[in-house]
Amino acid sequence: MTALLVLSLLLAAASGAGVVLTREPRRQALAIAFNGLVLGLLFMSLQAPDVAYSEIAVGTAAVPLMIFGVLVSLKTDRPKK
Amino acid sequence: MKRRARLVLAAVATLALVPGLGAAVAQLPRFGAHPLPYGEAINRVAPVERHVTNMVTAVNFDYRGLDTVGEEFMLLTAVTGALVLLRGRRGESVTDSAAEAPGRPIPQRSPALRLLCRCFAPVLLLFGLYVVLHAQLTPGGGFQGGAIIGSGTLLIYLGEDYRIWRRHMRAHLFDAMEAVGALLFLGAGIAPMIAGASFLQNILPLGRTGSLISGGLILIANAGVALAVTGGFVLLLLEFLEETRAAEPEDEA
Amino acid sequence: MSLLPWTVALWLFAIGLYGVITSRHYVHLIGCLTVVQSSTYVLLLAVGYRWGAGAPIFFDHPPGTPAVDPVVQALVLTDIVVGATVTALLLALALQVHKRRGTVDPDALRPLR
Amino acid sequence: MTEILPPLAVALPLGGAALLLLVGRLLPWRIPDGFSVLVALAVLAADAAMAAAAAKAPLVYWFGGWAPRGSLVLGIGFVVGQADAAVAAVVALLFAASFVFAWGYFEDIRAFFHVLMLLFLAAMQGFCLTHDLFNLFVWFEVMSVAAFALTAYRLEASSLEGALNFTVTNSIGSFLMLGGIGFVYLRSGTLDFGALGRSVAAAPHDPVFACAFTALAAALLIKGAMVPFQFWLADAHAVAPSPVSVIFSGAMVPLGIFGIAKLYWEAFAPAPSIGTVMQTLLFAMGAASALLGGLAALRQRHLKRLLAFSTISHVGILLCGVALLNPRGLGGMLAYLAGHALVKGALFMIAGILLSRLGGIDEIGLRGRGGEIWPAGVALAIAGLLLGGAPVGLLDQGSRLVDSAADAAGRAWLLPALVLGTACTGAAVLRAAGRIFLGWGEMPGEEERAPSEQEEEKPNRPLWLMLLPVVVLLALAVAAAAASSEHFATRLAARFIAWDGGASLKSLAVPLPVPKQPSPHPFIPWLSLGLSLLIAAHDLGRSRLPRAWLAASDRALAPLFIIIDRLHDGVVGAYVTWIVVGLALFSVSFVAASG
Repeated sequence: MTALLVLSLLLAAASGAGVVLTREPRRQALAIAFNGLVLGLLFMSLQAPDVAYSEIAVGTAAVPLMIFGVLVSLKTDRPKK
Repeated sequence: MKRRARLVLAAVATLALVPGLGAAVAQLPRFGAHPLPYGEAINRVAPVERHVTNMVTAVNFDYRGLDTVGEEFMLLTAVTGALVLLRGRRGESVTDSAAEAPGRPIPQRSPALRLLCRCFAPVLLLFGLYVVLHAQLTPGGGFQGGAIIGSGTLLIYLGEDYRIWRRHMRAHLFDAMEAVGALLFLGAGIAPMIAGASFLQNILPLGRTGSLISGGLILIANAGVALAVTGGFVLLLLEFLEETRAAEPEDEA
Repeated sequence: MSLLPWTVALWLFAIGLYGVITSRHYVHLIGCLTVVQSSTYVLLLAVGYRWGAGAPIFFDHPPGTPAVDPVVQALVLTDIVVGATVTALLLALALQVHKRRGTVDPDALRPLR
Repeated sequence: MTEILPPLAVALPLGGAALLLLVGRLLPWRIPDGFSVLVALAVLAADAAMAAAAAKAPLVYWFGGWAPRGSLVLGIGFVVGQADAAVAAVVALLFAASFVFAWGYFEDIRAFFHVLMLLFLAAMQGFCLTHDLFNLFVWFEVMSVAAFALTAYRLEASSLEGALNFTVTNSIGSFLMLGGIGFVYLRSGTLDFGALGRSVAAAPHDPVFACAFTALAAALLIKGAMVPFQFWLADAHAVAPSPVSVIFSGAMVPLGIFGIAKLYWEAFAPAPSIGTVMQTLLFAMGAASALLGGLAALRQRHLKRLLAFSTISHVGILLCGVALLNPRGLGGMLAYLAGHALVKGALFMIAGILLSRLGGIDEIGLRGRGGEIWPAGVALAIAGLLLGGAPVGLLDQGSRLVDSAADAAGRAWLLPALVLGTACTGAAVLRAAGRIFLGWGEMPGEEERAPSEQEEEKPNRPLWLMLLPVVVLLALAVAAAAASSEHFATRLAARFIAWDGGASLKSLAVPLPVPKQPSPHPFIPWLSLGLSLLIAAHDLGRSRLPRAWLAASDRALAPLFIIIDRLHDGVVGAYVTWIVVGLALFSVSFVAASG
């Protein structure tokens, strides 16, 4: 097993746990973005560049952006009841 | 159930899972050294039969094209669902102009940032187009390219301001783009049936391997996906960002 | 050693579920779901891996060069779309729930009471 | 001509949805309604034509023209047996009825409701017809995503929370299914059911297949809402708009169980340990669901929530029919599935009539207020009698088939669960009918403490238009059960078992003849009907019963109801915990089955 593959697998395990254990949503969004990058690296080392691009576009850009949008809205929004 | 009770129950259940799962894991084939008949067959036949060099694209748009049809319509479903959920309260009327949050200052962009974004946005757009167009040759395709273009439009937001971004991002346009993309892909499926072939069966010339115009019907399917994904992603981002600006809810029950 | 990829996939599944079970904030819970889902990416791509093989793209290499399985990669692409769509829907739901109930603590939310 | 129908059943509603999305804003008000009805009817016609054409052999369609080369399957195939087409036709019929019922109700400027419903229909068609594991997942997921959005359509607090619970639990189901697909691919290197069946037959004792089956079956059982995966259902079905609940309860949940039948018979049947687990664990889950759903239904006052629990009970009977692993049980399941879809669809429509005409759904709150819409009350009572086991109609035929198959398989102990579950669901509906339309039952029992909510739907439709689909569905549920249809259902099942698995690789086994066999317990319908009338009468006549008896019976039953209520507490973390427990049950049974 190549060192890169082992390393990126371990990194993915750690950053996934990091996403779960980061309980504060704003910081978690950053953790998700980082996790997306790590997964992108892992997929590259698994010889799946197509998937790596998608994961980076979705996991690192689109999902954290949506989460940030929601978090901003949660903050500014005062419910009536 | 309280959180602690849930954890205890989940822990007990996980322990009970171990023997069965362990037996299966012990029998798993060795990583990276077991037969892959399906994938190998594709790697063998697709370059000859489809004149493409990216096998993932061949699988996505041709051999297992129906999965991608389902996938595109899944995106359509989710975007429509999110629109129902997010627009429900604001109503349709505000979607073409920026909603305002009273008392929210509009931050001024520094000229440097503006310049950076103005330079970078076209580059990203071009890169997205490149990724779309080279689907059959190199890594990438309609989905990846569409996602890049869709997210790239955010640079306008970052560099200019929200109003300008909204002015350029007409929701109707992207609605139509999404629907037309999906219809194009579906049409690529149905058109061969009219010609007497199967759904999504290639009836176009395949072109020369390695050229930009190769792969036959794959090109059309890919274009449909690119349109649908770009439209869908822009709409999603649009709606979520609109939420951050939405005025105080007045019309709630 | 060759068990590592399977272990990582199982680990991600388990830790994600742990997060879902214990979460106190719906947005956090949605983040944990993405971790559960990432375990399926890892599993599928690991299934299609082949020692010493390259990417299934014969642009620079001639066809016939050993390559990993392209089918699982196509499956994972669909999988990623599933992830993005479900996340978007969940976030929209959480946002609307907050507007109605004023909280996003999963333990405080009960439909019909 | 029939050979081009399989893709059309999916492509028609997909194209319709995309078209509506494109031009929906330009269309005058009722056109999307009419268009959707037409599309659903066209799909129904295609399904019916396929069911007729598949009598000799299943229709096999290869997308992209990628027919298998030898035993190597390169593309995706639809294999349409008679049973698949029949189930798809029931689904399409239910959609057509629901579109008629919802006529004018969803005056959405963009016809979003119709777009989502058509996508939902397309996904279910694909799910029924496909013969490829990953393609099954794709349609399963489109179905889920459409359902998530439709649940929350009303944007009320409770519907949003119900949708959240639904989305989280069912997404975990999807991820489990993907995991199962990973294991399948790892071991067999194929996704086609036929090829997969061959590779299971080559390694029938492989624990990796057991692991894959666990993940796939758990995903389908979450969708099928079986104990202990059932928690999300009551939350979601109670709060969705009634035309959507019609589809949820009538079609979506039963399809989860049909998916299990597909999975087993088309791929995993050669593995003995999987068969054992089906016959023990899944059978027990079905029986437990039949009982729990019935008891919980009896304890509800919110009519849609009541119906949701009764769905759990009926789908439990479906699962028992499948888990018997023989043509008679499966035939019973098919008949019961059709009957359930028709009757439950009609019931949710009646709930919708109450919502729009009386402005409420709470059984106690509506007591005696149903007089002006008495035809709906008659329909509710008829549907209640059918649920309670009246000896007419498809439900009766299905449950008798399942019972005789269970008896032949030495599992006669299913009978009490079957009778009690049936009786409780019937009694609950009859009680609601008596209370709302006749004003009986002024003294409520345990159900008074059940959760409820004020809710209404737009009163913009004439009563006859809403009653029309109800009458059609109920009439079909009774009339479709002619004397020959029992034989028809078992023959469908026998062909499903013998044919569908190998059809993609052109190997069709000879279907076993299923001998006619009189029901071993001819008294069942009368027993369960009598029991449900008795329970309903008891609950409605509480004010005339002796105090001491009421106190004693309440004290005896209250703990049971309280436990059921506590378990369905609406907390998503707990629901997910139960999913882990369900997986553990699978693991333990596999260890027991193999060791």
